[in-house]
Amino acid sequence: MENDKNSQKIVDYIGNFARKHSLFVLAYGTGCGAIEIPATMTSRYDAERFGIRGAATPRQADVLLITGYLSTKTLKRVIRVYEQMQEPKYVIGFGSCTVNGGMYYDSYNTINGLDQYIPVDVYINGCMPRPEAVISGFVKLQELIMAGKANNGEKYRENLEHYRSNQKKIIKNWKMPDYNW
Amino acid sequence: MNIFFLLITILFSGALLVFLINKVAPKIGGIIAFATIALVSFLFFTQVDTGDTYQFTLGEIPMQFGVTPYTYIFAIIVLGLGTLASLYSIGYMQGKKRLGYYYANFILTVTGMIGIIFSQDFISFFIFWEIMTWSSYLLVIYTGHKSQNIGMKYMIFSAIGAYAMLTAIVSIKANYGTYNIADAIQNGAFNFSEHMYIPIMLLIGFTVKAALMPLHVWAPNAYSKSPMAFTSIFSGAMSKMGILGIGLVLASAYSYTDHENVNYVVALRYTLGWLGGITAVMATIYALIQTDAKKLLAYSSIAQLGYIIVGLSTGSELGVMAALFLAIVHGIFKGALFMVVGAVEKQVGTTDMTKISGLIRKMPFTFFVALVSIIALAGIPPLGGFVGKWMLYEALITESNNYFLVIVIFFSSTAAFLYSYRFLFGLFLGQEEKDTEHVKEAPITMIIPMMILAILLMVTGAFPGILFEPIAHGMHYLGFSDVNWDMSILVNVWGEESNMTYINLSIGIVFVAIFAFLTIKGYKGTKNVGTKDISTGGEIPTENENLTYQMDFFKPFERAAAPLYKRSMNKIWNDLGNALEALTDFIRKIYSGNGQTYALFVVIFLVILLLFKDTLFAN
Amino acid sequence: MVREKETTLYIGPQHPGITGNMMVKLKVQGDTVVSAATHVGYLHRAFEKLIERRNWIQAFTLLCRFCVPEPDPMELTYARAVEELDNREVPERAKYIRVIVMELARMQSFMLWYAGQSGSAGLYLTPQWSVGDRNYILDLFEDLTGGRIYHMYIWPGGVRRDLPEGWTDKTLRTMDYIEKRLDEYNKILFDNTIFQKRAQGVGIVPKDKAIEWGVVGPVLRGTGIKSDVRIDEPYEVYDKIDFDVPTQEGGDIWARALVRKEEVRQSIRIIRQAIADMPGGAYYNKVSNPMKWTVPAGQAWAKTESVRGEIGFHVTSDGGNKPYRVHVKGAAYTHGVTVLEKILPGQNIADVSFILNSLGVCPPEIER
Amino acid sequence: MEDLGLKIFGAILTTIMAFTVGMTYGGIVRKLTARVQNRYGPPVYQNFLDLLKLQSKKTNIAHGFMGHMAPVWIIIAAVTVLMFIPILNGNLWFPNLSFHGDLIFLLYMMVFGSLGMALGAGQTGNPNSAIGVTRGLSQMVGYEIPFVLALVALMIQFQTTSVQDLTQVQHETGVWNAFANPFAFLAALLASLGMFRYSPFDIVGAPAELASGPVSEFGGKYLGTMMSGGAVFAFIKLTLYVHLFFGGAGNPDDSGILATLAGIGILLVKTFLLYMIPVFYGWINPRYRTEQAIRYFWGWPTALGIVGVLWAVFFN
Amino acid sequence: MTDLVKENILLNAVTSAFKIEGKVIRDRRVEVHADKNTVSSILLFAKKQLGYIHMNHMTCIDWIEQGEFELVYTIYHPVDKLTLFVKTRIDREIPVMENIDTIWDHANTYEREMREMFGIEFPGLVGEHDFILEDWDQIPPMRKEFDTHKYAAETFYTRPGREDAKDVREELSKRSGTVVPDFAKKYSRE
Repeated sequence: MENDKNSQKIVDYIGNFARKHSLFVLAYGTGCGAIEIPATMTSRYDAERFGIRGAATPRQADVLLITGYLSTKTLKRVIRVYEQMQEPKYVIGFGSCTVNGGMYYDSYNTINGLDQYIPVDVYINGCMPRPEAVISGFVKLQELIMAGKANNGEKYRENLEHYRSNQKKIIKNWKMPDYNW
Repeated sequence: MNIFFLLITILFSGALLVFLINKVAPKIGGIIAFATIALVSFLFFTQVDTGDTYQFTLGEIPMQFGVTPYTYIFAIIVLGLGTLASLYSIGYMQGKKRLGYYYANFILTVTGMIGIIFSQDFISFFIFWEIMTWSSYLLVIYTGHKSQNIGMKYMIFSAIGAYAMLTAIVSIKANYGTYNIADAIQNGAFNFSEHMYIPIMLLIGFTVKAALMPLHVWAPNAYSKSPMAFTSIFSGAMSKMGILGIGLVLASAYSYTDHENVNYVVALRYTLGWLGGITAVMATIYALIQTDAKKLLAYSSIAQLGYIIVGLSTGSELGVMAALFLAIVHGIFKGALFMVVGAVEKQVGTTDMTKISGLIRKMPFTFFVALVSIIALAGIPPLGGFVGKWMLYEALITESNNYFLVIVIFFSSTAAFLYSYRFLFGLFLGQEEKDTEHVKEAPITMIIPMMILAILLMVTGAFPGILFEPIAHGMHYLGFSDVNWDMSILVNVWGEESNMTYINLSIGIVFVAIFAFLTIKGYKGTKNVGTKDISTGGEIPTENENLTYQMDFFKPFERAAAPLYKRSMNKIWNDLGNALEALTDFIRKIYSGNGQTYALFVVIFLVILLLFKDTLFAN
Repeated sequence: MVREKETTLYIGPQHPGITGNMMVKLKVQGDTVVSAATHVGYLHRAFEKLIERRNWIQAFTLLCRFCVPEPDPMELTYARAVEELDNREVPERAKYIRVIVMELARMQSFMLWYAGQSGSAGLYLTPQWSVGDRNYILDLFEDLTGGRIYHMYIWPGGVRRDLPEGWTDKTLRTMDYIEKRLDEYNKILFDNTIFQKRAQGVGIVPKDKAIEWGVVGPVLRGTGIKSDVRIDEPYEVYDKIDFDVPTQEGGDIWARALVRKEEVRQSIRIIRQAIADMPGGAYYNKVSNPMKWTVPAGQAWAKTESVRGEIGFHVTSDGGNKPYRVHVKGAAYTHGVTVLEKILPGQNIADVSFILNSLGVCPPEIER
Repeated sequence: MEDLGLKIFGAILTTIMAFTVGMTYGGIVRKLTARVQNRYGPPVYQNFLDLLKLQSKKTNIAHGFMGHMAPVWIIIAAVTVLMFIPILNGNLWFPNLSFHGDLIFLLYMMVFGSLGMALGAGQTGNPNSAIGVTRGLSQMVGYEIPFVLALVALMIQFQTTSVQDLTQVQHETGVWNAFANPFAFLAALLASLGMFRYSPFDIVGAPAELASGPVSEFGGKYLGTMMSGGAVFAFIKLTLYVHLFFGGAGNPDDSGILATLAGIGILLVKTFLLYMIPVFYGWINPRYRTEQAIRYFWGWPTALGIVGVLWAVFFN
Repeated sequence: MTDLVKENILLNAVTSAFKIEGKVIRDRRVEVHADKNTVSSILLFAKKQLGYIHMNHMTCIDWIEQGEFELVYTIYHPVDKLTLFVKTRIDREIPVMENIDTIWDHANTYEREMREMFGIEFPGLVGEHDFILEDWDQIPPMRKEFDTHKYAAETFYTRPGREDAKDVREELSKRSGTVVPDFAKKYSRE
């Protein structure tokens, strides 16, 4: 599918506009970065201005915030949750440890480099990123959505084998049910 | 030969034939039973007109058969449901034992009910009443020893009812010199001027069958323990025999009572109304804590009968009409629901809702029938159940001064949503588990009657006038003044209406539009997934973990309504129930505990009454 | 396999009601919990293993990440353990600064607890207020240390830098503001009868079992037992400061809430006193080259009162430039597993998240 | 046929209006809530964006036929009920079908949607959904009692069961039913707190307890459709209350464009003010447990309702 | 400093009852060294007789060179405010230790963690084997011989450019072209 701005139909434009301004963030604090999420959502920073609000279950969510390092145990849950989300879906990697392991680069239980396992739209670096950084990350995501470039859900589905092989390298006992897709 | 005799003879000989043929070819027993009842229905609806009568004498007692417009209403229920239930029995009883016993008693029960409808004198009425009781008792204990106790309880209560009825009949003869029902009414047997006990005794007799509190104790177990194919007419049609009697007595009381005695009637109305209301509430809140689908439906039946009695007790046109309409519709949907449970029992092997779940994909047609029936049961538009409920409420609000009864009924019917959902969820929704993987849809002979009933519910919702017509005739017969009815418009006395055509139209249009929209839109991206693919917080449940919420379904409600469960119910049920249980035990010590002795006992009692009627009931 | 009778309900790891990335697996019958099992490990970063690969000072970057809602007590406890091993004196001024930092940390953590507690009860107004107001305390931290959440400010031998100019005034102003706001919070949450109805008699930690189960901190004080490391084993300058340790009877959520409500007032009182009494002088007993610093062999056990209760560090040194073994015991270690599993059965599903918040279960503290 | 055309036009117009108003009210509430919480808040039209986004999701999951049907049922119930309530008293533009259904019908029709939702939620097999549904149904038994008491009080006081007639009575006498029978009004008002499901009665989808309850498994177009249904329902409840207790809106004698617009304006003002009551109450209250919520409704609201019925019987 | 009266009384009480070594570390801290078989009786004695009803902590230290695990039980007296350490050493090759979760319920958690992290077996310990880790098939990770860096490098994807033990200042100065000042150099790694 072409994703040039020129080839976007008016429907896509409207759809992207709505998607951009309505980002439901899955309530999943995977790591310590979750501590800045309340601050981002509440009065001083107020992410709801941008249409960002929480969603309780993956079915309703658009954005998966990986708030920091992922332990292998959490990775398994994250994959499951990510696969239960509905397209278009976005992933924001939050904090340096999602980029390259950060200070946990030598830990036996945390992954280094989130995008090997699930596609990441935006990385926000810092440890931990301030609410301003979080919001700027979201704004970046909004720009990508508007440009029609945030289609990682499809990418994941198309390159499922690649991601699966990477995931299976880490998760030793792959007991995932096969109804995931 | 007279048509009435012909019908009764066909039924009796059908019963005999089924019983005998069972030794030779057990498989065709069901077909014969179905054929018999179907033939009788056909003959009845084509050959019999209301007003036909036939008189004859049995010994010295003059007897009369006939069909009044009023009993015609009940004939519809009995024959319609009887035919479908016998068809359903073919599939349901397949592979079970003692088929001859079952079908013979099944036909006999229908015979009893038809006989009751035909009877225009008290003697034949009572005889058929006893045939009905007796054969149904034999079916309650069909499953064997476990149900003996339950059957006993049923019998004891039936006996109480029978004695009360018999006493009333004999004293009618003694005081008014007639066995003829119409004559007795004309002579003012029910007019509360003197012998007030006569209508009350009769009512006691009838309320036992109609399972009105406090005489309902037998019902939950008897309904749930008999074969489901039978329960569908047991609850759907046979309980209506009680309603038939109550309606007759009450209507006569309203019509023939003098002004000076009207207070008694009012008191009776209030008593019956509140008893009906309390029955409805209590049975409802007990229905919603049941885990067995059969028992849930059994309690629900009691509650629904409570509404009908409330309707009758209003004594107003709309109220009685609502009651009779509800009686028919209840017959339809409760018959269908018991058939649904029977299908589930047959296919899965249990009806314990904590053990089964997620049958919707396995048994889609059964689910459809259950859904339609439950919507009717809950009184949600646009099905037949709503029509009845609507008229009942309007009657209570517009034509009775009993405003708080409205609230009681409303409470009960709102709480009915709870058990309705429990029923649907317990059997059909929730997780699809491995242990029900082998389940298939019920056989076609079971599906057809259920489907017919479901369609009937929709038709009665769209065109309630179909049923209003016979009901209106019946009410004219009972002495109610001109009854307003329209094919598909419900009107109350204040002139407000609910137009079923518009309601159906609106629902239909929106349904088509939205369903099409949802189905077409994003068709490619829409996926149907299994019930294991749910968000469990990212965890993957292991196989032995139970993800269906089944135990103590309405715990919060139970907690909120704890006083209702504790105080009143414990007092009324336990004291009464235990006392009656004790009575059961006591009587069992005296008698051997089977139906024959009971029959003998009733006959002896009858003989004694007849012999000593002059001394006992002399003026 | 036979299907279980009770319904399994996963509270977490992805669940709005969980207090971090952990999972409480409930078996429920009706809406009553029959049994509960805590599952942790979703946040396991192997800190204790990693610290063995870092030298004594580098460990601080990891330490503060032990428990996100309240990183400072971790630093302080570790610093005190190392100081004990190294026999390092701490200047008086640093002790006062540490007390202020600790109490500020307690306050910001209280704000978070407050948000969680009222949020899990379904009141969404006060969480917004308190998390918003928490930013003012974080601003103070930012002025002082340069970081909002992770400070790495307390070092063995003192604190990393002196108070910035005007910081004390700003702190006092913030205290005044927050004190005023606390009254408003109380009106909304603690005076609310619905909250009282929800909280009273729910999640009871029995008094006779409390100490045996290893309950500490406000939870223990909520059962009526006066136990506070700041009083029992005064560290820094807590023995020179006048403050009360509130206790409540009952052991339920309400008692714990009242204890915390009073505690934050005491924190303000402590901060005001500490600022008033603060001596001048050095703030840091310097380690000459922290990167090459060795600590004498030995073992030390230090404990500190955090907002959730006692935090203990067991630090072992083999005389090298890296810690030989650091073992952390947070309050949630017992609260989140043993106590939770013991008090959840019999409770309502509606109260699970409520109890989790009230016990102050913080999963990274359990698995580290 | 001209009449039919007008009717269809009126029906479509009503639906669009109800949807727009419901969604906008939701947006305004979000904004106001944000302001109370010391925030700037999302734009007023945020709900429309959310809806648009949900409808433009590319993949959707249904857990079977009932899951697919649940939103349909909700919309059916919403639109059907909407058709049967008078939007403006006696106005020619929006008569819809308001003469062909009365209060009892409306009460039952409103349950239709809940039942569909419940069935859809049930089929997903998520225990949270089932628990949410049981809570919702239990709570419904709670608030329906005072609500029906209030309605019965009105019906017997004015000897009519039609919403249209009740409005007309208020228009003629000039006395709002809220003052004609204050007890019934209070009972209905307290019951409305449960009906709108704001705190402390938001036990159905209590996030911290049940994820999001019945809608846990619904996303994309299904959730979006449900949202639209919910918006229409909010408008319905408000309009119904306004017509029952606040004298309704619109002038039955004048169906000119100006009068109609004025009527709509009055309706909007009244409904908005009414909507603020549960919202205000919700801002400052935590959530009840289910049994506490039910007990609450069976306490004072029911007592008030009974007084209302007695008032209607004895003082009129 | 106080004269450590209470501490010495405690030390005497424990050492004389069990004939074991011990010492007063400082005020409020007393440690005793026990044989692994007597630990549970010491703990029970301390809990029942001396009133050390609160168990603060329980830890394990891997002394790989001696081939031993050292277990430290930290128990606390809420009235006397004394802390008693009961230390014992067990063989690294046969890591079996008595289960004490009958004495303190929450010891269960510590023991499950130790079982997982050090591979110490506690006979009679209930609870799932996977406590923190999931499907772990290597040697228990907290043992000293387990090299976490090597394991991580082998298992996880490493983003190019990431190298261990680099000097941040030098890297920064290389990138920005500035010179590292002298005062900063003395804090550099080597």
